[in-house]
Amino acid sequence: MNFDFSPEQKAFGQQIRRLLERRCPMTEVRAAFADDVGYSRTVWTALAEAGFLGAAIEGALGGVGLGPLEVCVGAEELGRALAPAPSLASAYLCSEAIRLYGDTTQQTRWLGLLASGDVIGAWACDDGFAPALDDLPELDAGRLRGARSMVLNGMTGDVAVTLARTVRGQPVLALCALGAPEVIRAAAPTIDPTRRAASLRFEDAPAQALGTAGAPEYRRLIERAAVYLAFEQIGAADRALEMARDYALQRKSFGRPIGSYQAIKHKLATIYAGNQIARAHAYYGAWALVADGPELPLAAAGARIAASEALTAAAQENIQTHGGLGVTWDSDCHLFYRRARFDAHVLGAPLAWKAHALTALQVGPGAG
Amino acid sequence: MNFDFSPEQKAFGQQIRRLLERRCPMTEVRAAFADDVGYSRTVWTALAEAGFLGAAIEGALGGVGLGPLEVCVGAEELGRALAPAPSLASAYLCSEAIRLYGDTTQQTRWLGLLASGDVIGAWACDDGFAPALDDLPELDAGRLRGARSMVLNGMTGDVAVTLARTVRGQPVLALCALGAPEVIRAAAPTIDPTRRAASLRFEDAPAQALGTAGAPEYRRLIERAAVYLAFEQIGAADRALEMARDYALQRKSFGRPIGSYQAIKHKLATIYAGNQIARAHAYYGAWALVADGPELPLAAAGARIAASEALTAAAQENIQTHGGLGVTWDSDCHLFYRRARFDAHVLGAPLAWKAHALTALQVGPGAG
Amino acid sequence: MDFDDTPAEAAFREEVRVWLDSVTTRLGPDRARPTRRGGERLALAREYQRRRFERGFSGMTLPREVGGGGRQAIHQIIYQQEEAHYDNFEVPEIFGIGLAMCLPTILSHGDPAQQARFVRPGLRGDEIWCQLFSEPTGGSDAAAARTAAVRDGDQWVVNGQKTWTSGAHFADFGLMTTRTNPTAPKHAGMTVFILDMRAPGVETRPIHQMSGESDFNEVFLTDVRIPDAMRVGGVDDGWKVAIATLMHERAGIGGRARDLGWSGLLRMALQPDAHGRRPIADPRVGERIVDAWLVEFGAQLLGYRAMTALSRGEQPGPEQSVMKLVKAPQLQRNAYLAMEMADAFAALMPGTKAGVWREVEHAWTFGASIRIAGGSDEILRNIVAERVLGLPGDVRIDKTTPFNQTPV
Amino acid sequence: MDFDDTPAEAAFREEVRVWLDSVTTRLGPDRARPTRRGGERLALAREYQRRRFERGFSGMTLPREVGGGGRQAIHQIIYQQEEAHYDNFEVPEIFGIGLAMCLPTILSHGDPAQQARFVRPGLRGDEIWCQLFSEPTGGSDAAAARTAAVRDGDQWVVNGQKTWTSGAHFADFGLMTTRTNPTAPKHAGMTVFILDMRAPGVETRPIHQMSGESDFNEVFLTDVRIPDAMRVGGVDDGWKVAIATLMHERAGIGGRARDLGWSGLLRMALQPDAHGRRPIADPRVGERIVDAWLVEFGAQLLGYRAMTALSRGEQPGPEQSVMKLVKAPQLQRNAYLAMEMADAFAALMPGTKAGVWREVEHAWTFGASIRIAGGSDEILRNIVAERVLGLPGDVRIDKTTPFNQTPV
Repeated sequence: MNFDFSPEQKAFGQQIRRLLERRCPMTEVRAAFADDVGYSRTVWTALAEAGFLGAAIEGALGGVGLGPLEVCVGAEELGRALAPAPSLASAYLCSEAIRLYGDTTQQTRWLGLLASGDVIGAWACDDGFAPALDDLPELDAGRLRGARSMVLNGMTGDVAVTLARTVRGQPVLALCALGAPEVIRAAAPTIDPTRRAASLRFEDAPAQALGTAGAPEYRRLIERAAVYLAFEQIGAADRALEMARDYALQRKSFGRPIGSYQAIKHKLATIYAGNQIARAHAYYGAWALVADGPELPLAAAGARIAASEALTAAAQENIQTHGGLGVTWDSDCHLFYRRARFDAHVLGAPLAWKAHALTALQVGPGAG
Repeated sequence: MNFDFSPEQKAFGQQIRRLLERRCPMTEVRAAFADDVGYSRTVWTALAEAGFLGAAIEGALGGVGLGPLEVCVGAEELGRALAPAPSLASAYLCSEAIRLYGDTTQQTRWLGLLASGDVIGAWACDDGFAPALDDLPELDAGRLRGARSMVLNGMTGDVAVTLARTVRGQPVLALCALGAPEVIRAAAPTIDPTRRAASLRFEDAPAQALGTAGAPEYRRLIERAAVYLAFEQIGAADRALEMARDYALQRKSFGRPIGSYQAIKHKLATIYAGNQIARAHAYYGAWALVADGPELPLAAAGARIAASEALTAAAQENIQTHGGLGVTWDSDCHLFYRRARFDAHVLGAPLAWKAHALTALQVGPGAG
Repeated sequence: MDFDDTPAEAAFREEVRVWLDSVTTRLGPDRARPTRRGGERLALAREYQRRRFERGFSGMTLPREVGGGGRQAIHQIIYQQEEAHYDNFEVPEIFGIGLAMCLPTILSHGDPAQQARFVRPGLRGDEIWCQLFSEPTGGSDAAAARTAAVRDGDQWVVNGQKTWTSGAHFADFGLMTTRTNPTAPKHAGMTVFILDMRAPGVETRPIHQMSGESDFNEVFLTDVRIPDAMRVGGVDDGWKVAIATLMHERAGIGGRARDLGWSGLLRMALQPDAHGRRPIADPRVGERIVDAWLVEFGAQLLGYRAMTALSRGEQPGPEQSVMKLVKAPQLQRNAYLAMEMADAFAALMPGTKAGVWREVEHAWTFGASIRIAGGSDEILRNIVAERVLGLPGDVRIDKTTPFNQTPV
Repeated sequence: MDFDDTPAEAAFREEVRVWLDSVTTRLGPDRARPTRRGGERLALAREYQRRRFERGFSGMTLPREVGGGGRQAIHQIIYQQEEAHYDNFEVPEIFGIGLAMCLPTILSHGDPAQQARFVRPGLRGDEIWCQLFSEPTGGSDAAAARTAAVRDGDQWVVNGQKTWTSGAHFADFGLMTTRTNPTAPKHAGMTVFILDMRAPGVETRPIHQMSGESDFNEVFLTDVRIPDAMRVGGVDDGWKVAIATLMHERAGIGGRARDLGWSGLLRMALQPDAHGRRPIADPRVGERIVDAWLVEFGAQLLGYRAMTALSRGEQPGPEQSVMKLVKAPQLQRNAYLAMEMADAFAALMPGTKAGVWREVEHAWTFGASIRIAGGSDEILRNIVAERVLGLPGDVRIDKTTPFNQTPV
């Protein structure tokens, strides 16, 4: 039984943590919150240099050649720091799509640039697990035509992956460079300004099919990203709990620390339990992601639902523990509160994932 | 604004309370729990004498000529005492069915005996709001043929009301005296031995249509009974909360009353809030029951769901507050725990009623 | 049992309606109110409040002799119910604290000179009041005031900081708790004053909430001089005065009719998406809407129970605390459900569903705030447990310890 | 990251399996165990336990010198995992308390004579142990023992009452807390003894639980004489001993694999009723099954985390407390959901669905019990808050007050 990361993987996580403690204080998060692009170039470059962006990409293609588990431990640290970094679409979705399903030319062209942070990947989130063909842009003869309303990193990204349909009505994954004049972008405000999106119109923009990937691969990518994102979520949930704990130790009411009242103690103990359960599911998701077998759908759902519930509860009760201070703009509480909702929704909301989980429980291999 | 019972109605409730305090201590409940019939004849007779069983029945027919609101305030006291009395099927369902939908002959024959407690009414609970015709016994030429698996008071009852179908496939309410040899009864164990049931086979048993009542009237009767039962439930919920409160005041742990710990204080405050919300819904149900208008379906659903949730929580956390003692046979806690589940299920379980409520929210008159 | 007015109540309701029709305009079906800003907003509110006063609808339950309406609490509620359908010039937001909390306190605990000076002008809308009790280190404990008032002849010199003060930036006067004896236990060393908000040394700064709005202020007090004549109640005897003020507060806080509720959620759930799918088709959504209704309508019914008591001239029970306790977290859950219905696209609501989003965002941020303001969930559970169920108070060391030795 | 045994662990697992095959029988797919009663039950259990001892699988983590297995905690877990598939003659129920709690305590805190007298016979299955800590007025506070032990020469005279004692009616010995100095603060006046359960004055009565079963006993002690040689640890120094015993307890309590879980619920949900309707068609039922899975499988995964620590020879974290905290209330919710699927007919389950009902009823009653036993929900939250999050302990007056002046 070795249900844990290896010492080397943990050390990698520690390295990312120290880097973010140095480069990504909350002032950096707030700066990104308010600026035009919604992310910190400093942080992004540092993450590239630390090998995080290329962790899962093999060395020959410009990556670091570690693996998905390193991405998981690193993601936890990004979440903990509330890092204003376009990690979700660029590292967990776009890079993974090209790495797993791109042809050699596509991999050679993009992966090194994605690993170095010189290129930011974007991802169209419009579609659920049963994409509606009518919604998809059409990919024909190397040109993409149509619209997407929810493209993560749509403004800042250099290359996007989206579902498209062929002229024969087949869903395929398409890869499209965003700098082309045939791509019309418009920023789409989000509920967490440290995670940005755009709506895109492709007016016969040059694009290619991503290998032979279609709807099943699209779904698989979402499931993988759900695990990576779950690690960001549990990192953020732990941080929110620590904020609440620290405040409860320091803040006095009626002559004693509010953390000495059972109302607060038990609230935070309950959050802790939820975070631990979420962490266990995330670890299992990480295992399933590497095993890449039939366990992934259920494991990803478990990781995603548990992490979303944990961060929702932690962010919400962190505010409650902070009292009046917690609802002010100057407090960091609301940054977690926003992130909690964004992350819980962006790849599909909890009710949708609970439906996925139920299906997997009925058809998939037994849970554990 | 007069959203309350009248002083006279409250006095009627107080009278029932005092009577039950005298005649129905928990020893009486436990005796019924263990005996053959599952109810206390003493209590039943006393309730008849106090005018509870005939409260809604007019004087000319042998009743007391008060009204449904008196039944409500009385029912709360029955619930509070966990009275081992066949009130639900006899007073809230069978009597009401005959009172509202029976012809004069039926009313004259039965209502006085039901009001005096000399006759116990039974009620077949097999059917939901959309009864399946195939399940119903057939009523043809004054004879009833078929089976019912869940007849409340099926063993002790003298007369039963059940849905049946005519030879033309119409659902009708049928009235059937149970003493006839063509009625074969078998006790059906329940999860609360102070509420008994039986399965019945009707082998061409003499029976009559209850006036012209069919499926809509059946539904209306269930909705009315849901309100009466909600009053029993809030009575029981308040009593369970008081038990927990009293124990929390008296029991010490780590040198102080367990009721001085916020874990217990806040738990009981939460129960109190739930009981109050349930009480408000039950009162609205009582109003709608008397108004007898289009508000009843939603009001009954609100009363039933809120009361079921309140008693479930109160009974469950009463055990928890009592600690080890709470899970023993000798403690009264489990009697409430059983009653909570029986009452929550017998007229249809919470999920079913939430579905009714949703329908009513969409089609009915605005809530309030 | 009925929901009807008594004949006298019905007559009063009609009186109110006729009068409202004569002085202001009925709102449209969306109940949207005109937005006004700055000086115009205050001037119109003062004007409307003066008319209310002249008609006897200001300070409804205060005695006629001091300028009040001389009526019962039920009349106040009927008045509010009716006025909710009209443009009220934001009088509740601007004058509410004075009318509901400060002026009644001055009437019960102020001296005759203070009553003569302040009650009538306050009721007439000439002067706006705010309440200066909360402090940065105080939290839920109104007795934790650290703002120091030191006697200097006929005056007091005040230094300290107040927070969460609504309307401080436009108020004329404030009712303020101070610490006058730091060596006494906390409840025995407080004194209450009337503060002239324009006195030198009073500085007001807005608090930015997470929603981006600023409904509250911090008030900094630096060597502010207050005449002893502005002291309300005895020296070091201010806790009694503060409690009287706070008794009026809780009734006023809670969800508002315009907050995202079950009917708004149902409306969203019936709205088809681009593919004609409606969220209501998912019974899990339906169940949550029913849960929202159970809480919201249940709380509304509890309100009717309180009104029934008022209508009989009785004191209502703990309904207000219970209503707030159940409604506040429900508002937060309602926001979550509204987002759930948008699935992934909830992330984009500020842009794509701007109209709906305003309502959802408010429920999301205000839902978090209202679980804290005016008695947090935790404080309310304590209140219910102690005052209603009779359970023991928390172990307290601060009641007997000298204030300046209590941990901060 | 994997769920595999290390090669050494795999070899041990194989060893265990081979041995089990040689001494007992593998259970069928329903994992039903033979039911045995009274003397036969105890005799077979003793026999099987003796074989475990001889093979070195009794007291797995205790030193070989005293008769234990001399292995690591991970071996104990592997052994339990494998034995779960076999008829174990109820050894865990009968000998578990002795093996896991009493004998390790005697080994760490008993004197050499006690160790020589008790450890080996206990491990070999010759003697059965019970634990006598809980008292009627004690609740969650193991230091609240009131059972008095008064010295009389070389003996102690014991009077009092213990409760919630598993196996007291068939145990040979019991480890017991007593009060030897009632004027000292509660933790400073306790002494622990080994009680001969057949000594005059020891009377055992079963406790009837709400389920109708009797898994526990009350033990009444009237002028029971215990030789001083049976004292474990110093006079008045028993808290230290008791704590050592309790440290072993929590690990052993919690849901069992056979409790109604998500898979049982799913099976019920897939079962069509007479009209061919399956509960799973209602997404509200499906959602609750997923919720049950999230908790149950999450707790199982937490167990793997603890095992990983053990496998490395490290101390596990607070996983056990968290597992119990989330699983116990879930079991109660699972029972409710099972009943919900039967709708109105849940009221008749004892008759109509006897097979299913046994499982549901157990979840319903045991779910309520397990939220209390072995660390209640409230105590576990305190433990997590204080030991893991570092929040302050509750305000305690009983730590310094003389025991006989502490409120009861």
